[in-house]
Amino acid sequence: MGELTLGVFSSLVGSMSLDFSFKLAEAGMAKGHKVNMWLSGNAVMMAKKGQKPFKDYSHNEKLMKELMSKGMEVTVCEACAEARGYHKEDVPEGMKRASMDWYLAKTVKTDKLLHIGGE
Amino acid sequence: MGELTLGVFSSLVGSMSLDFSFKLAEAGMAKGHKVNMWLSGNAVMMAKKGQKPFKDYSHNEKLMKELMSKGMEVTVCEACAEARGYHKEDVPEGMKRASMDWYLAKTVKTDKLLHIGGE
Amino acid sequence: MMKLAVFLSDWRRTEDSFERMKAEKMGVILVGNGVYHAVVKENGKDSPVLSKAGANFYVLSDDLTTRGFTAANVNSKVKIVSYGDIVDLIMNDYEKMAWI
Amino acid sequence: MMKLAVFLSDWRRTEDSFERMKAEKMGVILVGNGVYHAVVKENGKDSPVLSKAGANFYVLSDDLTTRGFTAANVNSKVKIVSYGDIVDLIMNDYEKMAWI
Amino acid sequence: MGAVNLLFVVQRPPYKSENPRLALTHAIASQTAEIYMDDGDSVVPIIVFVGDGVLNVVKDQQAMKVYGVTSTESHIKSCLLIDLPVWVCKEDMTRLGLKEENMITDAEDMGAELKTKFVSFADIQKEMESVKHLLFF
Amino acid sequence: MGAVNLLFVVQRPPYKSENPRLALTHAIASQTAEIYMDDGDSVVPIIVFVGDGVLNVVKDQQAMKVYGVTSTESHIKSCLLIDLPVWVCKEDMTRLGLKEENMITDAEDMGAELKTKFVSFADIQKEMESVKHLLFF
Repeated sequence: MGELTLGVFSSLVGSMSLDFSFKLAEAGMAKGHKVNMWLSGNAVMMAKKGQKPFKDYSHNEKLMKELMSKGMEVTVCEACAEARGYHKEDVPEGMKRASMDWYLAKTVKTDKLLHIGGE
Repeated sequence: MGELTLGVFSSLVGSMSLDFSFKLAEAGMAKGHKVNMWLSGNAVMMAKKGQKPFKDYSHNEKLMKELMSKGMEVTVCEACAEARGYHKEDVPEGMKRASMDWYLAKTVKTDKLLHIGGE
Repeated sequence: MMKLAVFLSDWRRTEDSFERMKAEKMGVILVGNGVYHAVVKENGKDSPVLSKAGANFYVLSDDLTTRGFTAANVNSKVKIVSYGDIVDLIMNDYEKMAWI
Repeated sequence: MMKLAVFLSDWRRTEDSFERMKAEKMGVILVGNGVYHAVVKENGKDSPVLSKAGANFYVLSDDLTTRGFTAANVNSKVKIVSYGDIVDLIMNDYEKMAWI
Repeated sequence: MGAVNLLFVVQRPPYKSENPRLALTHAIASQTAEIYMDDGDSVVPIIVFVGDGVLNVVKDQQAMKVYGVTSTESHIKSCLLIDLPVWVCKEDMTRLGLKEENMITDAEDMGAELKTKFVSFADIQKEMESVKHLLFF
Repeated sequence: MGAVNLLFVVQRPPYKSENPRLALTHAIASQTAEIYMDDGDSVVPIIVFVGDGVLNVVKDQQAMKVYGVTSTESHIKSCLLIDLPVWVCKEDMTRLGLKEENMITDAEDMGAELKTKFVSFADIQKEMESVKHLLFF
């Protein structure tokens, strides 16, 4: 079994790249891989808890929490979060906040990196 | 003097269309026009107070507040905000939350509409 | 017919309504990355945007300088404007706006 | 040379690195709006993406059906895959990924 | 003011960006806008799909089943249900190889009487000229 | 693991999206990543600008003066200052009519020794082949 790191930079609602990333993470973990996720740029929108699960909008909080409870590491970019007004107390349980160097360090040991850089 | 309504749908950090919109609103008000602003989609990111003014990120909260204090009406899409986890208590002072019909109604009396629909 | 101001805020365009739209009076206002249409000559040629027949072209000065370009780089077809000028174009010169 | 998986998530493409990149083994994985490359024939022609020489093409089934398309619409050059299959492509078949 | 006509123009494909969906939900909101308006005023929207935007109107979208998100199809049908005109550019359908049989033509399953109208760009141009405001998404 | 090479590829113009800036700030973060790594491990990034991404390297950007936001130019110079290689694709510059005199060639004003390198796409291809991971922005 291997280790897969996903770097995601897309907004919660919009390109659906976050939806893609969580479903890919789910499939990876189902196959026994370790999955790490770095959320930066507009993807730090995941770092605000209490998102209402309306059917008209992408909603990934539930799946993310489920995957974190099964061992997925999720870390969000601290500066990107603060610039958007998301503070420590906004973070969903289990999620970490760190500087970008956390992500850079992950690239060393991970077997594969899928970096989704755009919106 | 006329009335100008801006509808904006772009994220706080990214396309800089929000930066454009606030500077255009400022210029419009300087010329004596009434300016209204509707923020929907990812532009509801303006509805989260306490954004840190880092130099590496767009920061529009200060200018927005200044313009609101001079009479600009700013209303954000309530559902778009809740889907992103922004609640009533997150709203910066002076900003209103409403359904999309608020914006539709504004198009009736406004002289000009600049609708910035994309990211 | 109508008086239409079209805002272009991107450099690469994937939609083609712009080519098909007609107006008695058309203003093309280049803002954001749309300013590249005023200053970049890809393979030595003007941007196809500038060949829109009968249109008046404007470029936002602030968005030019933000990107490292100046008046000296701007195509002679295009008039350099300020935020205040854009307000006047919207409020006085055109009836409808299309940010495409 | 390398084993490279390229992810395309958009229909209109404005970058041109894809055409220039070479790999000993290349997989092109169509996800999101990239699935249109597998099903839409603009002006009766296959998407230029599918002419990338020597590449293996994959399309994500879930993203096809989300958009109203089915296996019956998919170009015969392209293999339909699941999320699990994409995991296997990443972990077993390719060394490096480029989401362009 | 009386009735003010608005043209919602969707020019991008669905799902890659939120705006086609927001075009539909904003157009539908015209139904309830009267609470903010004077007596006798109203907004009358038309929604048109042009360019790659016609891809929004492809039928049998499974977004709810796959991603748990309302499909663009469902919103288009909601428009038809409230008699909000939905127009699709024929030339762009032809260019992308889409036939009427591939498209959402009605919302009879929801009890809607109005049907999707397949029009030429010239018809859309005329509508652009006649409305008060344009809203490009 | 030792030193792991990363290639940051910027293919979009500046300001319309956050990602060129994020490419630069993430690459710069390699400097402090050792706190999360085992002794002897390190990440060694190169940042390359290709396609329309070369527009990020046009000099004299006034983003701070106009919008109060750090310019992409300033981030590029920060890379040079910490000896992080900055490469720009020559063929794409030629296509867009940009000459070296239009570009950020150094950060001497900040005391940097490293200079921007103008390379062919073939050089970039070689680098793609040699690094462990690719990060396209």
